[in-house]
Amino acid sequence: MALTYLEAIREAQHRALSTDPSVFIYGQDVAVFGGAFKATKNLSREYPGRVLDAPISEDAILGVAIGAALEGMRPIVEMQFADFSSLAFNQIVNQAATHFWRTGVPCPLVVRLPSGGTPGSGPFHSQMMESIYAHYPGLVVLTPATVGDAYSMLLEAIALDDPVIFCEHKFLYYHLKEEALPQESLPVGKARIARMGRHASVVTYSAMVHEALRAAADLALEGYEIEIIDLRSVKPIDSDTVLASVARTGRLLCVGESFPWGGVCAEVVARVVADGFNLLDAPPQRLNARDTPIPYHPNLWAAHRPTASAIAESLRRLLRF
Amino acid sequence: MALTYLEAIREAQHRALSTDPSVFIYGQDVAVFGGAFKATKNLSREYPGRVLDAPISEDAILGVAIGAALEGMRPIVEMQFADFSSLAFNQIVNQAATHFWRTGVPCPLVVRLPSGGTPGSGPFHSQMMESIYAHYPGLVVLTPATVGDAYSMLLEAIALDDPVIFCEHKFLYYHLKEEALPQESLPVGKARIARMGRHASVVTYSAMVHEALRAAADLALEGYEIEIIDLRSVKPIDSDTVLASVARTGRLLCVGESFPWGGVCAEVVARVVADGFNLLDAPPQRLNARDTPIPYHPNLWAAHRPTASAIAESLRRLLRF
Amino acid sequence: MPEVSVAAVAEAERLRGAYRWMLLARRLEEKISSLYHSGKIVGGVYLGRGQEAFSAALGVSLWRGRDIFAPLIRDMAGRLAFGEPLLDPARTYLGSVLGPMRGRDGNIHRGRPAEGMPAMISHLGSMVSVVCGMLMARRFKGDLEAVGAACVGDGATSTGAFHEAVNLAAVERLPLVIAVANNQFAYSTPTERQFACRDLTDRAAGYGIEGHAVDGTDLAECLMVFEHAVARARAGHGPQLVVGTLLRLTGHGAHDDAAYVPEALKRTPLGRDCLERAGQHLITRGLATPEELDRWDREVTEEVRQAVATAQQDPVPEAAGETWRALCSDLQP
Amino acid sequence: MPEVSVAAVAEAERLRGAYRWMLLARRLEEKISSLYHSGKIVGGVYLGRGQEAFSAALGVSLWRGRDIFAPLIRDMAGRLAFGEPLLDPARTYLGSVLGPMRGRDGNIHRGRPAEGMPAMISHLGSMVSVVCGMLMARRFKGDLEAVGAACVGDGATSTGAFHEAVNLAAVERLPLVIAVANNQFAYSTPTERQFACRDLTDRAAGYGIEGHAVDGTDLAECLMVFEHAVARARAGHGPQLVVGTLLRLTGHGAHDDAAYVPEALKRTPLGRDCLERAGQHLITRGLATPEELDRWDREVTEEVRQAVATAQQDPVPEAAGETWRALCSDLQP
Ligand SMILES: Cc1ncc(C[n+]2csc(CCOP(=O)(O)OP(=O)(O)O)c2C)c(N)n1
Ligand SMILES: Cc1ncc(C[n+]2csc(CCOP(=O)(O)OP(=O)(O)O)c2C)c(N)n1
Ligand SMILES: [Mg+2]
Ligand SMILES: [Mg+2]
Repeated sequence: MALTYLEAIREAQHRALSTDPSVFIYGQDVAVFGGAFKATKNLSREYPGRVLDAPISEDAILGVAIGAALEGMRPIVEMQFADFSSLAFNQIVNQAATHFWRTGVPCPLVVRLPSGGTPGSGPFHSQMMESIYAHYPGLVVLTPATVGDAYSMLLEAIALDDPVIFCEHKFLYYHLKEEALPQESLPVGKARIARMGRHASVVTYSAMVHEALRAAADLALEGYEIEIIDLRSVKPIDSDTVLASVARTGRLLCVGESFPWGGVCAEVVARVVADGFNLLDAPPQRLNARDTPIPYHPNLWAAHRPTASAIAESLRRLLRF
Repeated sequence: MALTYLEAIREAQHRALSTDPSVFIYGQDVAVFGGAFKATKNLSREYPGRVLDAPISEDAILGVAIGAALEGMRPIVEMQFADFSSLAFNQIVNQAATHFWRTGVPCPLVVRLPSGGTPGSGPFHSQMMESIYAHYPGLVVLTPATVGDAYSMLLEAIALDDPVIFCEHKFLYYHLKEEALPQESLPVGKARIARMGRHASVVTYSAMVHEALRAAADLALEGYEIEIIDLRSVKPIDSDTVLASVARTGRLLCVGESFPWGGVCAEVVARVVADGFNLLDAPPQRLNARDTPIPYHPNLWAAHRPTASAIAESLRRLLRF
Repeated sequence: MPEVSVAAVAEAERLRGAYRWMLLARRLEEKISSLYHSGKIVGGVYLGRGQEAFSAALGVSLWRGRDIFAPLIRDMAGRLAFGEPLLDPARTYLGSVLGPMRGRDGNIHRGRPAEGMPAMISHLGSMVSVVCGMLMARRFKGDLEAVGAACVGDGATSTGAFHEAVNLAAVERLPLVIAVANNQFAYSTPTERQFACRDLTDRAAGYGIEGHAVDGTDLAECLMVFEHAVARARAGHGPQLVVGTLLRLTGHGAHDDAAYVPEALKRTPLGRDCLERAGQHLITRGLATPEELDRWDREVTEEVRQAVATAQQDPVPEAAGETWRALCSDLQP
Repeated sequence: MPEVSVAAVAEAERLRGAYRWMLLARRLEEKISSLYHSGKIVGGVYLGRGQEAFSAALGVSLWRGRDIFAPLIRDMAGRLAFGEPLLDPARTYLGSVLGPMRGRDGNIHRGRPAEGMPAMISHLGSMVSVVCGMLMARRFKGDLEAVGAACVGDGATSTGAFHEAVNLAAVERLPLVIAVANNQFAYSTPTERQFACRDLTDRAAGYGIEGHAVDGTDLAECLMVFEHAVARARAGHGPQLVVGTLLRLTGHGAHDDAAYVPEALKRTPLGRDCLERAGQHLITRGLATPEELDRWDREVTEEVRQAVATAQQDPVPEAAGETWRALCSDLQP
């Protein structure tokens, strides 16, 4: 009985609802319909009154989650697409993120963001927003890349006393399957070595982990052993694991699907050079999406985001240095 | 007749209104009242019908500016505080920023953001948002640090065919004075060497330029010549000027007032190490505000943002390396 | 032959014209839907089935080339009626690089902003204030006659963007027509989970604007109401809120079977097909013959066939040809 | 001595109680204002002068310790009436580290969210949905009795956040009281640049909720209306919109001379001082003697003096003592 990444997300919510009476789910079309991607399928039937359809009011949806969290609930908000969280931006970064620091009262909530590109989705149904939210103090930003992490990290997110932005990747929803849910898992805040290597380190997260793994497989044929670090959480970033990898390989490529200016890759590079400058045998490099909105046509989209072959190309340049 | 930074902003708007009939100003309390900071003082009287008070509707204010821009106008929007632009975030990053790329029709508008900390202003009247907007393709993000730049860059911003986020620093409004407005000025997109030096480069922008200059003056007493680069524009970033400076000094400290995760400083460091790795004699460093919301009490605020003495301290560490 | 007044002739022409746009939209969307199901469409498909009367009536009530029309996801009929070339939808749905968005954006997001038809972003409610800005620009430039129309659904009325824009339009007394197609659902969410007022026209007084309710399945009524609303807006009476009551006769998107729509609701008057009703109306009132309607059907079907055939021959976008520049000025990022 | 009914005694007590809170708020704010002008206040000062009746009436109508009260920038009277310790404002304005926000946030942003008084963020309209969420949490936990009140100004009604929250509250039929203090201005912007409806209560029908208009300068009327609205909300009749009409008898902030407020407007009934009116009312109806009012005045003035004196002795925040951690969990950023 193989489980997809999407089913793992549903299972995690199922388990949270069944074990913690303070959990509820709020979002557009999450109840009877089970959500635009079916991540909450059947949950409203199994947990009547705890999975509620919201009006098209992203600001108020977050406001509700925040208010409920202050009263001890643990709301899970589903945004229909990550891109629409731009309308809840104020409540997330100014209300949820600042609340504990300002008042001493925690604001435990999870915002699920169906993120990232899929062919034909265009500029407003493809965005990655982890770099925006991670900029703000007070938020935890998670970017699971595997079925197991989708499950265990979502459960951990719900249990955390801080507001969590949970960036799940739509491209992985149906593609990615695993045989069973994990019994154990790394804690939030720890990166994972997705593949061991010694010639270069690729630091990445979310769907790009899989592109990077494919690139590493290609380069293995050319005799290079590429280490792949899956950050898992982009705020906090596990600098130790990243630095340890760079210490082994001497070379760093950071890959992200989001826009190139600033963000996760810039942050990782800036940390590595500040604390591990002498570990580097070559200039650390970044590979991101292009600096334009995300194109709708699949031909353009495929050239907009980093792919296995683009990563392999960047790695070859890095290895030649 | 000395002119403040704030008066320069008013003068630039005055001049734009007088020379270009397609310019108008829209924002809360900008008309008779002349704006919360008086940046539009008297303009509604001098240009009747072209300086309009808006309701408390940041999303719609930006929508109006975008619609008007599509029809060939050149709106200047004043946000009462940069922090409230979080409510116009969607219109800015998804509508204004993407419009030219999607349709081929330009969207020339300027959003003036009274930015940055002043004592006692607290978490919601002190924010720097340049790192957020610069992340998005399609926006130009300007951060003037001098009276002359406040004037000339605002005029250039209005003339540009792209949407411009104009981050003016409230701490400079009244403090900063110059004898006359500039006749000539560097174009948008070019950084400025604010002080020449040879032992280390500080790359910074906005109010931090002045803190950095003070730190450099201190270090001069200790025998160090610190070069200060004022980025002026954080999107685009003038990498050439930055790299040329690092080539001269071999040492880089990047200073920003915004939150530490990601943003301008990470971007600058990542660019410098990618393209100028071999120019560096020491690990490049960053200095930002602390990773918490901006405190209200002046005692805390002073320790939250980088100051001349914190910059000097960072430089001393960097020089010792 | 009995004498007929000029007004009656004009009304007949408007009805016949609007009907033909409805028919064209219906046939085009049927074609797109079938192409979608055979995997030939690039991107998502959202259809206006059941909403053609409301949409077309608005489109024909506006002045082509002078007014502003901001369609939403179910406004194929209104777009065509307002003057969108048939090739625009054909090209965008089929992924041609010659469409107005050049493959960068698609389908319902297409527009021709320089010709009064903004290109929508997905975020519901966001286009209403853009139309306000366009109208304010017209006013600045001395054009006091142009009207702007913004289309939204029942669900979009819950957005902050919608509220801010309508309120602002009222303050500025803009010649804005807000067309709300209340099709009873926002995706799967029924109106009782979306708002609690008796009728969405009850909102008009709260904004200090004029409100109009209309049976959205009745073309003649839609035409009358929209012509009236547009005329009021044009005459300086400020924003006009027009709420059409109807039912979405299709899934939210082509991927959705709309199993959540109760059968009983489909059998109410809301569930009537506006296209059939309009055809009947034309025939009953003697404004068209069944043969004429059949002929139009053949004509529009052929128009659709040709547009699709052309679009299918078109070149597709190639990454190599892209500039990958989002800025319009020559600043180097 | 004439016989008096229990209800009359209770009403007298409510009026006297509310008046005393108004007086305390007025004297405290006068003190803060004078400290501000001598440079002793940390941060900005926004005063509720002229709005004490409206605010206090709401505060006393709620159940302390059970209900929820989300004040805004002019609700000193309501806060105190709802149970905020006098030391909270004193400490925040004077920058004590012992205030509820510990110097991290200040003044009007103070709150005690664990005791039903959320700490506002500046972004107007944003707190209304937070109260909705608190009420939904109460409902989840089986508390069907608690009422939540959210205060806003006329200007905040233009925000998308306000609209989304009120609409959502109506859909969920939450026991929410929305108190709109229409003080004729948002900073310098008069209501005619803010909305175009005849009266803000016209919005109620558009949300499908109950609306109440009240003369915000009349304490007795405010008390009656708020008690009624709170009771309706508590009894399950859904959200209640209460709009108080009054005038801000001060600048927007202590820095603002409000030169833009027309003199003529100040001389209308809107410009009456609610505190004076309430005092007169108590005396005229024989519910208090002038001597009593004077005594209360001396009492509250002394309370204010003591609170300020205490706060002035308090330690101030020191950077060295700060954790500089925004996360509550032990994750290491
Ligand atoms: C702000 C925002 N939130 C969510 C969505 C996702 N979404 C797309 S269409 C839709 C339903 C729209 O309902 P309605 O406004 O009634 O229009 P209809 O589809 O019925 O024509 C939703 C929720 C969106 N596009 N924008
Ligand atoms: C979203 C947002 N935009 C702008 C501001 C700046 N601002 C602070 S108070 C104020 C006026 C508020 O007016 P109103 O709601 O009528 O309340 P009043 O001050 O009259 O009590 C404005 C514009 C803000 N706080 N929030
Ligand atoms: Mg609908
Ligand atoms: Mg007001």
